Amino acid sequence: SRPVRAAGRPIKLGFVSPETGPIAAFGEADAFVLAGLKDVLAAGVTIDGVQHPVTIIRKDSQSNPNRAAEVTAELINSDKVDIVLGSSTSDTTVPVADQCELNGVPCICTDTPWQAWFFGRKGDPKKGFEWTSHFFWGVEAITAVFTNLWLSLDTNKRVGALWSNDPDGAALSDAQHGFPPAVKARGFDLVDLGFYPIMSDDFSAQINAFKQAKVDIVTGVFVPPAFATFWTQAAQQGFHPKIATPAKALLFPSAVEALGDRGVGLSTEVWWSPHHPFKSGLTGQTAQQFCDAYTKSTGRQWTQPIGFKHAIVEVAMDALRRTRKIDDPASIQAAIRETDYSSIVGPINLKKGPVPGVATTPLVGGQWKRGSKFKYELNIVNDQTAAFIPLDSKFEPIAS
Amino acid sequence: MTGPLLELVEVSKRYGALTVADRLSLAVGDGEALGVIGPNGAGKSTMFNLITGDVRADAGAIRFAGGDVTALAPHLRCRRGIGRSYQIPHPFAKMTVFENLLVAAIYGARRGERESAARCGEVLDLTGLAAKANIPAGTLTLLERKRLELARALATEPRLLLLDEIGGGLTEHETRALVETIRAIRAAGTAIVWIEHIVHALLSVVDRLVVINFGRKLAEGEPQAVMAEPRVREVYMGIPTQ
Amino acid sequence: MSVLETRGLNAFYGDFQALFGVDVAVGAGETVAIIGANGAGKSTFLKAVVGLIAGAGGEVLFEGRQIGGLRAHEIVRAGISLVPEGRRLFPSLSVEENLRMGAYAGRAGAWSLGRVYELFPVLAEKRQAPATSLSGGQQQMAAIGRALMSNPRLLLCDELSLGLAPAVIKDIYARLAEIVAEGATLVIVEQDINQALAASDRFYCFQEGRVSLGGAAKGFDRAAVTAAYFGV
Amino acid sequence: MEWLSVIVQGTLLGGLYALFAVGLSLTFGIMRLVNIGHGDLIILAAFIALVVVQALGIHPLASLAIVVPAMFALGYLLQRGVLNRTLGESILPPLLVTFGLSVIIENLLLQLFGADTRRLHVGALETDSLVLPGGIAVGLFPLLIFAVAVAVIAALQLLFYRTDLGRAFRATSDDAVTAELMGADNRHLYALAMAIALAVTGVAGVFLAIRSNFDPAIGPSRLIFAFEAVIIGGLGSLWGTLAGAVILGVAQSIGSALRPEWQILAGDITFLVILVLRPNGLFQRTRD
Amino acid sequence: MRAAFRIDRGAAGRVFGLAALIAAAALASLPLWVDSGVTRLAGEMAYYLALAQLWNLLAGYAGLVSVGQQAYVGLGGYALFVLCGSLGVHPLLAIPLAGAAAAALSLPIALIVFRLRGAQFAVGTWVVAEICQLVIAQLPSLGGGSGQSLTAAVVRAIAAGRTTREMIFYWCSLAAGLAVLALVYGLLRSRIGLALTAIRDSEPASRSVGVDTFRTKLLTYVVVAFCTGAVGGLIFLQKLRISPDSGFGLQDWTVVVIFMVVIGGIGTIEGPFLGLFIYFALRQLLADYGSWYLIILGCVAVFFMLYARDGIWGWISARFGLQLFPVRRHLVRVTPARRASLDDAADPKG
Ligand SMILES: Nc1ncnc2c1ncn2[C@@H]1O[C@H](COP(=O)(O)OP(=O)(O)OP(=O)(O)O)[C@@H](O)[C@H]1O
Ligand SMILES: Nc1ncnc2c1ncn2[C@@H]1O[C@H](COP(=O)(O)OP(=O)(O)OP(=O)(O)O)[C@@H](O)[C@H]1O
Ligand SMILES: [Mg+2]
Ligand SMILES: [Mg+2]
Repeated sequence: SRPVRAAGRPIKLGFVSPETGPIAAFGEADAFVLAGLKDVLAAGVTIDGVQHPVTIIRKDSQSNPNRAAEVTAELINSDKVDIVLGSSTSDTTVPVADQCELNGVPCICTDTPWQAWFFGRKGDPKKGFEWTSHFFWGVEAITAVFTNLWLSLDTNKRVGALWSNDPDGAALSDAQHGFPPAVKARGFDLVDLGFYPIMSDDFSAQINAFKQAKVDIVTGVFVPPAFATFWTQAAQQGFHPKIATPAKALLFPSAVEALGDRGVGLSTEVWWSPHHPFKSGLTGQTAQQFCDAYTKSTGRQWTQPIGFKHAIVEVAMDALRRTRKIDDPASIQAAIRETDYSSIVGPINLKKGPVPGVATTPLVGGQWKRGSKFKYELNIVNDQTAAFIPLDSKFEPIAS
Repeated sequence: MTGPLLELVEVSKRYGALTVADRLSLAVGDGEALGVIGPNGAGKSTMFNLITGDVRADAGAIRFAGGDVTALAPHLRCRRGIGRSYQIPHPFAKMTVFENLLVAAIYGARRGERESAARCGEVLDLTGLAAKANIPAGTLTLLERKRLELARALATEPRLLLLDEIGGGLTEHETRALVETIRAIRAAGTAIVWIEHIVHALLSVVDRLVVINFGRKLAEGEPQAVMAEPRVREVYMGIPTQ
Repeated sequence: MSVLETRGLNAFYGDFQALFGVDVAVGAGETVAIIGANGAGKSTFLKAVVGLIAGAGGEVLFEGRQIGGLRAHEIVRAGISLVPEGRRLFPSLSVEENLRMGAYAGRAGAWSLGRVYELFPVLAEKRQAPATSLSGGQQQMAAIGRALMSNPRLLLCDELSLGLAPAVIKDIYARLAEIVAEGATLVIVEQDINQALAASDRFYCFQEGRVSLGGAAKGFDRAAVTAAYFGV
Repeated sequence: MEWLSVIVQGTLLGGLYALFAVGLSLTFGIMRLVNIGHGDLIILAAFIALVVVQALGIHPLASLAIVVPAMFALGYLLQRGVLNRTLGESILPPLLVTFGLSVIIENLLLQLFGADTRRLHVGALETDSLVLPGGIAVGLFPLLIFAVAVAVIAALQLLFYRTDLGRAFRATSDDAVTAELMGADNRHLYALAMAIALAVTGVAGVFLAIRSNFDPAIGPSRLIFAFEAVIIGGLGSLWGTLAGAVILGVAQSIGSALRPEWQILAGDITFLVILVLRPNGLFQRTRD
Repeated sequence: MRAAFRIDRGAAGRVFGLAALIAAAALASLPLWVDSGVTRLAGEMAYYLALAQLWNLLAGYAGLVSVGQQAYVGLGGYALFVLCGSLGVHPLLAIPLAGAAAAALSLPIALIVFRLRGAQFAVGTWVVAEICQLVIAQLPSLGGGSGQSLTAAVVRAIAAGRTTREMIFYWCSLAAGLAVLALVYGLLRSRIGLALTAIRDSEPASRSVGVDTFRTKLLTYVVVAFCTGAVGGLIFLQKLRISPDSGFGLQDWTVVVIFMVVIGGIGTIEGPFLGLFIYFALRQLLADYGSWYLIILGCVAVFFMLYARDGIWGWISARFGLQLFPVRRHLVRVTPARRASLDDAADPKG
C-alpha cells in the first residue's frame, strides 16, 4: 500500500449508553473503558493511505428511551458521526438502532438479548436490517444454560417463573421462542405466573402460588430491587426452593451484596468473566488483565458489562480498518457486515447469523459463592454450552 | 303571564340535624321589591342559595317566570333571569372589574361583546365603580367588592335581583346613594329581593317585608306593620316585649 | 401615656401609597372610633398597627414601646388584637378550635372559652361544627370571640357590626363597654358614624390616607365630619 | 384460606405504604404542599442510615437515633430557607421546587454513592415469621413496619389534633396571615411541620433500607402510592391515610393474586373508584 | 346624552403581531439555511412549545392543574402506531386522527377527574395517566410492556430521503407549534377565554352569572387532549418507537412542560416561550455533564421559584408593563363628541 500521507479528518463514533437514571449501573464503567482506549483511538485507522484519528462522542440516554432516540438523532444530524454504538438494555439499544436504520447511519449495538433487539423492532429474520448490527447472546442460549444448570442437580423438576413486564421479560417469556417451550422440552413442569409490574413491592401472592405448587426451582426476569423483595418475602413465608436462577437480577456484585448471605447459592447467566479465555484483538489485553486493571483503577469488583463496552469499540475499530471509503456510510456498513473478529468477549462473526447482522457470544452458567478477594464472587459452574470456558467450581443447591 | 315571578313552594333544606329551610313558601311578584330580615343564621342566605341553585332543596318546588326551576343548574337559572350577589363577595380576583361584568353580560345576559361593553359601562357608572373599571378586582376593598357583587349581578340583566347584605358598612351618605341605585334598578322593572340588616335602608325601598327565623317565615306583610310586630321586635331588634 | 401612638405612619401596597404620615394617639381605657369613606385607609391603618403591612416610614408605639418593626405574631403577644375585616375564620378548624386559636398567644386574662360562649350562646351550640358552616353573622361572632380570647389590652375592630342583626349589634356594643370598663382600650372602625360615635370617646376621620379631622365624639359637628369625609 | 392470606399480606403491604405516606400526609394534607421530592427524601434518609451504619457499625435500627434528628433538622432548614417562600394560593410553585429538589437529591446521591443497589441487614429479623393458624406466614419485619406506621400515626394524630401546636399548624395552613394575628409565627410553624414530616420520612427511610434494596433512582416510583393513600384517606386525616394505605395494599394484593400483572392497576382503579364515589376521600377533615 | 364605551384590546400586540408573522415566515424557511441538526432541535422546540401552551391553557387559564397530560401524548403516539403500523394509514394523515383518538378518550376521563378539585385533581390526572400506561402495557397487540417500533418503510412513506423527511418533520412540528399558539391565543381572546378565567377565579360565582362551567371546562379539556394527542403522534412518528414508559413518561411530557410554563410565567402566553428557551439552552449547554446537568436544572427550577414566583415574564410584565399577546380587555369611555369625530373619520365621504 501507499505510504501514509497526511492526517485525515477525524472519524467520529457516537456512543450512547445510560450513564444516569435507574439503569445507570450499566453505564458506570464507560468512562474507565473509553479512557483505557484513548491512545489506540488517537492513533486511529489508516484508510486508503490516509491516517484518521478516531474520536468518541459520548451521549447519556438517561435510561430513557425518548432521550436515547433524541441523542441519537443529535449524533446523526448535528455531530454527523460515522458510526453509532449503542449499549446496555433495550431501552437504549432499540431506539438508537431505530434512528440509525431510518437515517442510514451504520450502527452497532450490544448488551441486549438479540431477540429483544431484533424482533422487538419487527426485524425480518430473512433480510435483517440494512444499517444496524448487534452482538450478544440470545434467548436460546439462556434457556439452554438455565436448563443445563437445573438438570445437573436432583430436583422435582417443577419450575416457577415470573417475568418483568418489559422487553427482556417479554423476550424470555415468549411462548414460541422463549423459556416455556424450551423448559417443557427438557422435561420440566412450568408454573408460569406471567408478568408482574416493574414497580411491584409485594410478591406474597406469587410466592404463595409457588409454595402451593411445591416448586423446587425459581426463575424469571427481575430487576435487582424486585428480586431482593421477592427473595426476602420468600424466606418470610417459608418458601425455600433448591435453585433460584433469576435472569438479569444478579449481574452486579452490589445486587448480591445487598442480599447478604442469602445471596450465596443463587445462580445466574454469565456473559463474560475474567476467566473467559479471550483477549482483545485491539489491545492484546486478556479478560483477566482487563478486569484487574478495572479493579486497580476504580477499586471495584469487575462486572459483566465492562467487557462488552470494550468489545463494541473494538468491533467498530476493526470495521473501520477494513473500510474502503470512509466518507461513504455504505462502505462502512459493508465492512461492519463482514466482521469476523476476535474480541475480549470472544469471537464475533456478523456474517453467520442466527439472523443477518446479528452475532452471538457464548453464555455459561454461574453461581454466587463466598469469595476470597471480594465478599461474594461469581463462579462459573456450568459450561455445557461453551466447553472452552473453564469451570470455577461445582453447582450446588441453595443451603437452607 | 299570570302569577308571581318567583314562587317557593314548601321548600325544605336540612344540614344534618339542622333545618335551615322548613317548608318555606314565598312569592315575589314581577317588579316587586321584597325585603328579608331575620336573626343571624336564620336561613336567609340559604334561601338565596336555594333560589339560585347553589344549594339543592331536599323537598319542595321553586318556580320562576312560569317554569319549574327546582332541578335546573345555577347557570341556567341565571340565564332565565335570576341574578345574585353573594354575602361574602366572590370576585373574579385576577380579572379587571370591567371583565368581571363582561363575563356576566356575555354569559348571563347572552349579549354580544360590543353591546355588552356599553351595558357594563352603564352599570359601572350606576354602581360608582367606573373609576376602578380597569384594575384587578382582587385589589378592591371589601365594600368595593360588595358593590362589584351588585354590579356583576346587574350585568346579567336579571328579571329578579337577589341582594345579600350589600349595604353593610356603608356610611349614611353611601347608604342613601345605594338606596337611590336600587330604586333606579327597580324603576327599570327588575324585581328585587334584598336581605339587609340596615333596616332603615331596607324599609325605604321595599314594598313588602318577610322575617325569617329558624328557616321559617315569622312574619310577612307591609314593612312598617311587620316591624311593629312584637315578635319581630323581640327576635330581631332585641327589644323585649313588656 | 398613650396606649397606642403612631407618628407619621406611611403604608404602601406595592407602589400604591395608602397612608400618608398618619398621627393617631389612643389613651388608656379610651374607645376611639376611626371613620372615613370607602378606601380612606382605615383598614390599612389597622393592618399597619398589627404588623400585617410593613410600615414604610413613621413610628408605631404601643405603651411607649416601639413595635414598628415587629412581626404580627410578636405584636399580638405584646397585647394587641385585631378583629379583621371579613371575618377570616380558619375553615378546617371547628368553631371551638377557632376560638382556641385566639388564645394561642398565651396571654392570661379574663376571657376564656366559657365567657365567649356566654357572650355568644349560639357559638356554644355549634362548637363542634366546622367554621365554614356558620352563617355570615355567626362567623362575625366567632371572629370577635377569637380576638377576645387573646386577652388584648388593645382591641382593634374592623367593621365590627358588618352583617350582624340589630339585636346582636346592640349586645356586642354593650359588651364592648364592659370590656373597656375592665381596662382594655378599644379602636373601632365603623362606617356607620352614628353607631361608631355613640360608642366612643373620641374619633379620627380618615380621608385618602390622611387624618382629616379628630375630636371628641360627644357633640361632634356633623357638617365638619361630612366635610372631613369627602374633602369638600 | 388463600384469600385470607392475600388480605393479610395486603394489609401488611398497606403498612409499608402508610409509612411512606405519613410524611406526605403532613406536608400535602396539612400544608397543601405537593411534595414531589418525598420519595427521594426517603431514599436520602436510607443513604444517611447506610453511612451511619457503615461508619459506626451500629445496628440499622439504632441508626434511627441519628437519622431521625438529622432529617428533622434538614426539614426545618429546608422549609425555612426554601419552601416557605413558595407557599401561597397556587399549588404549582411548591410542586416545581420539590420536583427540582427531587432531581437534585437523586443525582447528588448518584454522584456520591454510584448506581449500586444497597441494603441494610438486620439478620434473622429480615426473614423471621409467625405462622398463624391456617398456615398463613406473616413476616415479623412487615409486622413491625405496620406497628411502627400505626404508632407514628397515633403520635402525630395526638400532636396535630390534641395540642395547641397542632391546631396552630392547621390554622396556619388555612390562612397564614390570620394565624399570625393569633400569635402564630407561620415561618417557624411551617418549618416545624416540615421538620416533623421529614423526621417521619427518616423512619420510613430506615425501614425501607432494611425491607428491600434501594438505590438513588427508586425514589419517585412509589410516590404515587403515597399520594393515593393520602387522597383516599382524605386530606388532613392521618388515620385516613392509614386506611387509604391499607385499602391500596389489599387492592393490589387481590389484583396480584388474580393476575400478577394486575397488581398496580387494581390499586389505581380502586383509587379512582373511591374518588368518584367520594371526591374528598373517606375521612376528609373540614375545609373549603 | 349617554356616554358610549368601547373595548380596547391593546395596541402593543399589533406591532408585535406583524413581527411575529415575519418571524414565523423566517422559521418556516429555516431548514433551507441551517444544518439538519439545528432543524431537528428547532422542530423539537416547536412541539414542546405546543405542549407548553396547551398545558398553560389548562392550568394557567382554566385552573385545571393536570399532572397527567402525558396520558394524551402516549395515547396519541400509540394511536399513530396503530393507524400507520397496523392499518396502513399515511403517517401525516394519522397525526390528526391520533388527536381525535385522544380526544375521544378524554371525554370519559373528564367525567371522572372533573369531580376532583385542586390537588386531588392533580394527583387524579396523574393516576389516570398511570392507568393508561398500565393497561397498554398489558395489551400484547400493542407490544405490551416492551412497546413497538415503526418500521422504516412506514416512515419512508413520508419521504424517501433523510433531508426531505427531516424538513417535513420540522414543518409539521412548526405548524403544530404555531397552530396551537394561534388556537390558544384565539380562544383566550374569545368569550371562552373570559369564561375560563372567571371559572379559575371562582367557580360558584361564574355559575351565578350564567357560565356553564362544566361545558366550558370540558370543551377546553377535550380540545387540549386533541391537540396533545396529535402532537404526541407527531413526536412518536419522529422517535420511531413507543413503549409504555416512553409514551407515558411523566418527566418528558409533563414535568418538563410544567418547568417551562412555570419558569416562564404561568397564565401568560409569553411565559412558555421564555421557559422553552431557558430549558433548551440549559439542555444544550449541559447535557453532556451527566448528573450535573440534572442537578443544575433542578437548581434553576428552585431558584426561579424562589426569586421570580410569577415566572420571568411575570416579572418583566410587572416591571415594564409589557404585553405581547394581549388577552385583556380595557373599557374605554368614548365621549360623545369624540365619538362623532371618530365616526366622521370612518366615513369615506367625510
Ligand atoms: N354548608 C353548611 N353546612 C352546615 N350548616 C350550614 C351550612 N351552611 C349554612 N349552615 C347553617 O345554616 C344556618 C343558616 O345559614 P344562613 O347562611 O342561611 O344564615 P343567614 O340567615 O344568611 O344568616 P346571616 O344573617 O348571619 O347571614 C346557619 O345556622 C348555618 O350555620
Ligand atoms: N391588597 C391591596 N392591594 C392594593 N391596594 C389595596 C389593597 N388593599 C387596599 N388597597 C387600597 O388601599 C386603599 C385603602 O384601603 P383600605 O382597605 O385601608 O380602605 P378602608 O378605609 O378600610 O375602606 P373600606 O371602608 O372600603 O373598607 C384603597 O384605595 C384600596 O384600594
Ligand atoms: Mg347570610
Ligand atoms: Mg376597610
